[in-house]
Amino acid sequence: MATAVQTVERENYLNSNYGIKSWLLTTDHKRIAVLYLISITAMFWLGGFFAMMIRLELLTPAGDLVSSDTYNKLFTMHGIIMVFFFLIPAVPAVIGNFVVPLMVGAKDMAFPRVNLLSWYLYMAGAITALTAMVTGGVDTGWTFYTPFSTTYSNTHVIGAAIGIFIAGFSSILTGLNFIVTIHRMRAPGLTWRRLPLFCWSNYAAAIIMVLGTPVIAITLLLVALERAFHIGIFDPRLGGDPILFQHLFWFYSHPAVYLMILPGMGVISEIVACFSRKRVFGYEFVALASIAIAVFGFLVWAHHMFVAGISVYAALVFSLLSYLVAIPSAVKVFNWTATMYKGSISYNTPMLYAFGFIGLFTVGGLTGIFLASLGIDVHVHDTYFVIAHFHYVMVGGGVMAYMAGLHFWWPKMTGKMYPEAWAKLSALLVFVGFNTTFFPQFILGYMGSPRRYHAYPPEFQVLNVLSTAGASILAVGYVLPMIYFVWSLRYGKDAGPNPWNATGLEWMTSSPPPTHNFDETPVVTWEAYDYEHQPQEEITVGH
Amino acid sequence: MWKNLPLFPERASALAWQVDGLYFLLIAVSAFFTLLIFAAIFYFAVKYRRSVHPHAVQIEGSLPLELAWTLIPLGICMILFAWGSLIYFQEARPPKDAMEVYVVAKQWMWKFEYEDGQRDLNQLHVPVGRDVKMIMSSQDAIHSFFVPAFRIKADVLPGRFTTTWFRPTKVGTYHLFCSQYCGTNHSAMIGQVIVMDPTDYQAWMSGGAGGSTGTLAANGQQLFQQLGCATCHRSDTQGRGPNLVGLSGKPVLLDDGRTVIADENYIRESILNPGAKIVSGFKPIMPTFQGQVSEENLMALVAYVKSLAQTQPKGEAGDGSSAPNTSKLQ
Amino acid sequence: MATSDIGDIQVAERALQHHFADMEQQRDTASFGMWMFLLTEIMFFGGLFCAYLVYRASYYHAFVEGSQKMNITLGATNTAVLICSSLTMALGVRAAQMGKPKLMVILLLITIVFGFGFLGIKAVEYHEHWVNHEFPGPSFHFETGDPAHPATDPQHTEIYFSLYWAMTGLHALHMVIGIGLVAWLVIAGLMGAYTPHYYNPVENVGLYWHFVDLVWIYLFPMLYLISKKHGG
Amino acid sequence: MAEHKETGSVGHIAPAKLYVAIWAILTALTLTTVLVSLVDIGPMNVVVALVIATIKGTLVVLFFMHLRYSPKLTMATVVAAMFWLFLLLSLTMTDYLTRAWPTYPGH
Repeated sequence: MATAVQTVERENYLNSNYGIKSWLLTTDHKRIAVLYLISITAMFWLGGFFAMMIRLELLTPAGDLVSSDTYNKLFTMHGIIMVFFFLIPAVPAVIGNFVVPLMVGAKDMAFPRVNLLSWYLYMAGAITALTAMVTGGVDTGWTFYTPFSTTYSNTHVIGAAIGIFIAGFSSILTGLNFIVTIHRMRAPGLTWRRLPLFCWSNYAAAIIMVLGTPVIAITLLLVALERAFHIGIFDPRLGGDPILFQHLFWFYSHPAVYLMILPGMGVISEIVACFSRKRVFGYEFVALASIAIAVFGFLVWAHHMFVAGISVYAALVFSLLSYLVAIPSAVKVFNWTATMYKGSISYNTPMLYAFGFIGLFTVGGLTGIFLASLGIDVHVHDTYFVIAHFHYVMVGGGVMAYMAGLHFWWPKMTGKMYPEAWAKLSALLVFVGFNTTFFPQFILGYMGSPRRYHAYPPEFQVLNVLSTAGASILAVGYVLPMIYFVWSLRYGKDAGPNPWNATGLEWMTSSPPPTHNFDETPVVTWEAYDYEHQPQEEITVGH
Repeated sequence: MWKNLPLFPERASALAWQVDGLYFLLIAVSAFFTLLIFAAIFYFAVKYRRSVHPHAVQIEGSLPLELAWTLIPLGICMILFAWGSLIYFQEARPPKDAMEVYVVAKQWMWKFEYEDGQRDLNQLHVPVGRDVKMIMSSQDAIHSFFVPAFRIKADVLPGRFTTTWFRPTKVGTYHLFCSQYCGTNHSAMIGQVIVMDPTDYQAWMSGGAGGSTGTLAANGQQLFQQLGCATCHRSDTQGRGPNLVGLSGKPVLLDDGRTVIADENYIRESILNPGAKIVSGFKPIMPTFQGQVSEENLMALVAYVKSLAQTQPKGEAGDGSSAPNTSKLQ
Repeated sequence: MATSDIGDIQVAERALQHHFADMEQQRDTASFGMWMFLLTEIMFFGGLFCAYLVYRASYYHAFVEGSQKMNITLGATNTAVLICSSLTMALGVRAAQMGKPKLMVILLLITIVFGFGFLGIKAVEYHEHWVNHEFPGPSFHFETGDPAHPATDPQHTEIYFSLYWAMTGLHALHMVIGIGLVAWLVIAGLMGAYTPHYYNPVENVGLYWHFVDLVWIYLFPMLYLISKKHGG
Repeated sequence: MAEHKETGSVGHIAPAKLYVAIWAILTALTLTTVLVSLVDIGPMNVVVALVIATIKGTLVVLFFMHLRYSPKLTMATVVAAMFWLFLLLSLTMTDYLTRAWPTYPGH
């Protein structure tokens, strides 16, 4: 299948139409994915810049690089941008948007105009939040805890809250579109049991988007109202309960971390199968584990509040439920590993990222068990232990998977191959840099170094220096792909429709795909990951 | 090098070893599974690399395996849950006879008030080996009382009391951090916990740094008179308000049929917001003291009402001056 | 499909978007999408319901006293108005299904009138509360109006009013949006956009309208009918 | 495409009489709930009010919103909404309702 190198440029979604208007008014899911790719990348660099500033400040124990107010704004903006404007939309809105309709054999998402509206809402939210940041910043932390955010902060909390509120609707509409698309737009013969796992995991993530996001939207709206009019819903001076805010906030924001990781898990399932030339081990269990994570994810939120003053009995219930959500994640990791057993494994860049993902996610997941444990959580809550755990899952997991997916589908999106050697180097740098940055933070956290500290006692310095050193390696690891991806657009080799010799409907159309995806609607008669019947061919490009 | 790179905070409380014990177990479990996964990936990736293993063997899955790696982790998790919860229960239940310290957190400092009227700023002095219960409240944003060497942490909330406790086991000076982000100088909201020999502690206590004007409960009693509380809350059954003697820690029947325990938070709420929970048989006539008593005065009042519990009718005279004479109430 | 004139089918074909196989798929998809959207709306109001439940459980007296300031007559009238509007909306959708565009337009116009009626009555209530300082914020002031029973817990009654304004305000905002959507249907209906083969927008706006009615069905007892007994 | 069979009846046309009957029931129930609220029957006031509201809501959803004639998927959506709302409310209340439960002092 990967043989025909096209000599005449075929009409595809990129060259079918030109001009800025053809992009800004497009309803083609592939073009919208590209719009998201550009805007999300910009947000990633901005959030990354704030992260570097934070790490530089923490080189020395004294707060000498920036003032404490600036530092507080830096970590707040890093959090808001990375969580709400990068991690949540990254895999679903870029890769999912591009690939899911192709995977289910549809011509487009169920609601193409709603899809475009999602992007505009995302941009409107981002611009609102950025305006708040540029005109003075926000210093509440991305968690907006009341009553600090409603009463004591003197910064642009309302602007940031409204920005997230708007972006929330982008997320809601994206999730809605995924659910309806996967239910209603599947090609004939593509039953649920034949559905690629990436679709399953996006479906699970969409459940969280649809059911969780409205709650944080109304919560942040209440924060904005409380701040503007002092209506007293969360302010204890007016009789309100600040813990209610935390309940409502984490009702969304805990499932949201599953929303960030689930689509990434789907990416890993695709890649592990493809580069092991095997059907995913225990397909049904991996698929159902996605749904289980999405559902159980809603039952555990108060483990963020064990020391917040909730009742002892509620803490017990939430601790127990928190352990349960670890199980489906473990099931996934074991199944990916088992998929490699007796496979035929090649070390292409996406697979290297997938190795990294499985390893780092394992560490991230297991340290989550520490935090679910009431006895340990009391000590490490709000310390660098939590920071390290969170970044292991979100950066070691989520961003690794995003990079893996980008490398895997880049040939499909652009029709071009990137330089494999550079890509492997960057994967290695990311892995090494990431561990050097965040592993020391586990130790820091257990030693008791609290998070969100602008200055810290000198005994924590060695580990902080190590962490900052790692962050600079990590930064190089992220800059490289940016360069060679752009380079590949012009100088990359043609990819052909199926450079990895992978299964899945998206590889059966040309690269880049035509605007209508498929010349005729495919009829599916085979199982997902049918590598047994896929012609065994050497991978012809990308060495 | 290692001197600058410690891996654990000091263990200076009775609880520290328990938390560390569970921590070690968790590390062992995590290390086992991490190594298992890493080793398996590495082994498969090398053994089944395409150049030596060009044809994959298709394996669909295995129900016994799926069950095994669902149920075994689940079992381990339940053990960890039980152990972690046992530790948490100890953390959540302060011993009855603990010495009490009242804490007011505000941006960005810690104020401590001891039972016998001493006051401290950002430094908490405690005797080694004694149970200490912290009764904490915030004047502004949420703060968090975190002593890594004791392995304890509890958020300090505005508008209500939260509590935590510890028993220091080692003389020394330890970090006290605010671990809940609270604004500009959050990272400067660091104090010290100074654990002293009991004799040193006595000396420090009687050395009487400024501000000691009688015990906390006695101050509270004074306020109780000044604010006119005593006119209604009499120690007989004739008062327009409930009799407070022996109240603290006991269940109270409310007019809507519910029963609440008269803990610090209940007493606090009844002062600031008397209409919220009305004792059965009384009328909602008490005015609110919201905005009229400072956080410190509130704590003195609470300490006083709590001290009334120790003077049961049979006259178990408490410890000297802190035991109020109930006849004064009339 | 029933027999219809050629024109209807042409309208329907123009309305078929390129990525759907047929009208049936398009209609099912649109309807499912609307239900999913309503699901998100339920969770959106859900955050407020949660706050209501927590504070009502904690500050029952305060909520009782607040609810006694509600004008039950106006509230009940408004409930009836909304139920009537739901009836005309349902009949309007039915008219669209049966291919009676004129009847549909008339019924939708009546729905709009009911919608404005609801907002008008709500405005009267809002005005009453505003004049009585029953609006949360610095100027909030609460008296039971009965010297024998002074307000026991005015601070938490303010929370009751915060939730009252937030919930009914958000509901009223949904009503305004709903009226706008129905007006859009009326215009499109006059231009002959809908036929028995293509009436997705009518159906979906109908769902939205009934949903807004549904929210009020719960808001009415929660805010107006807590207890008539003084002090609980 | 994949699930067309079950969705054939979205376009069901209900008789106008049914709608009017539902309207009459809803109006009657509104009147009932107001009248009941004027009588003090203790904690049952809340129960009655919520039961009536739920009956009214169910009627609206089943008939005005055509849920009765809708595919299973739509019903699943409604059930999911109810279930998640229940999760939000009940798990939050596990905290608030047990706050007052005593934690007896140790030792």
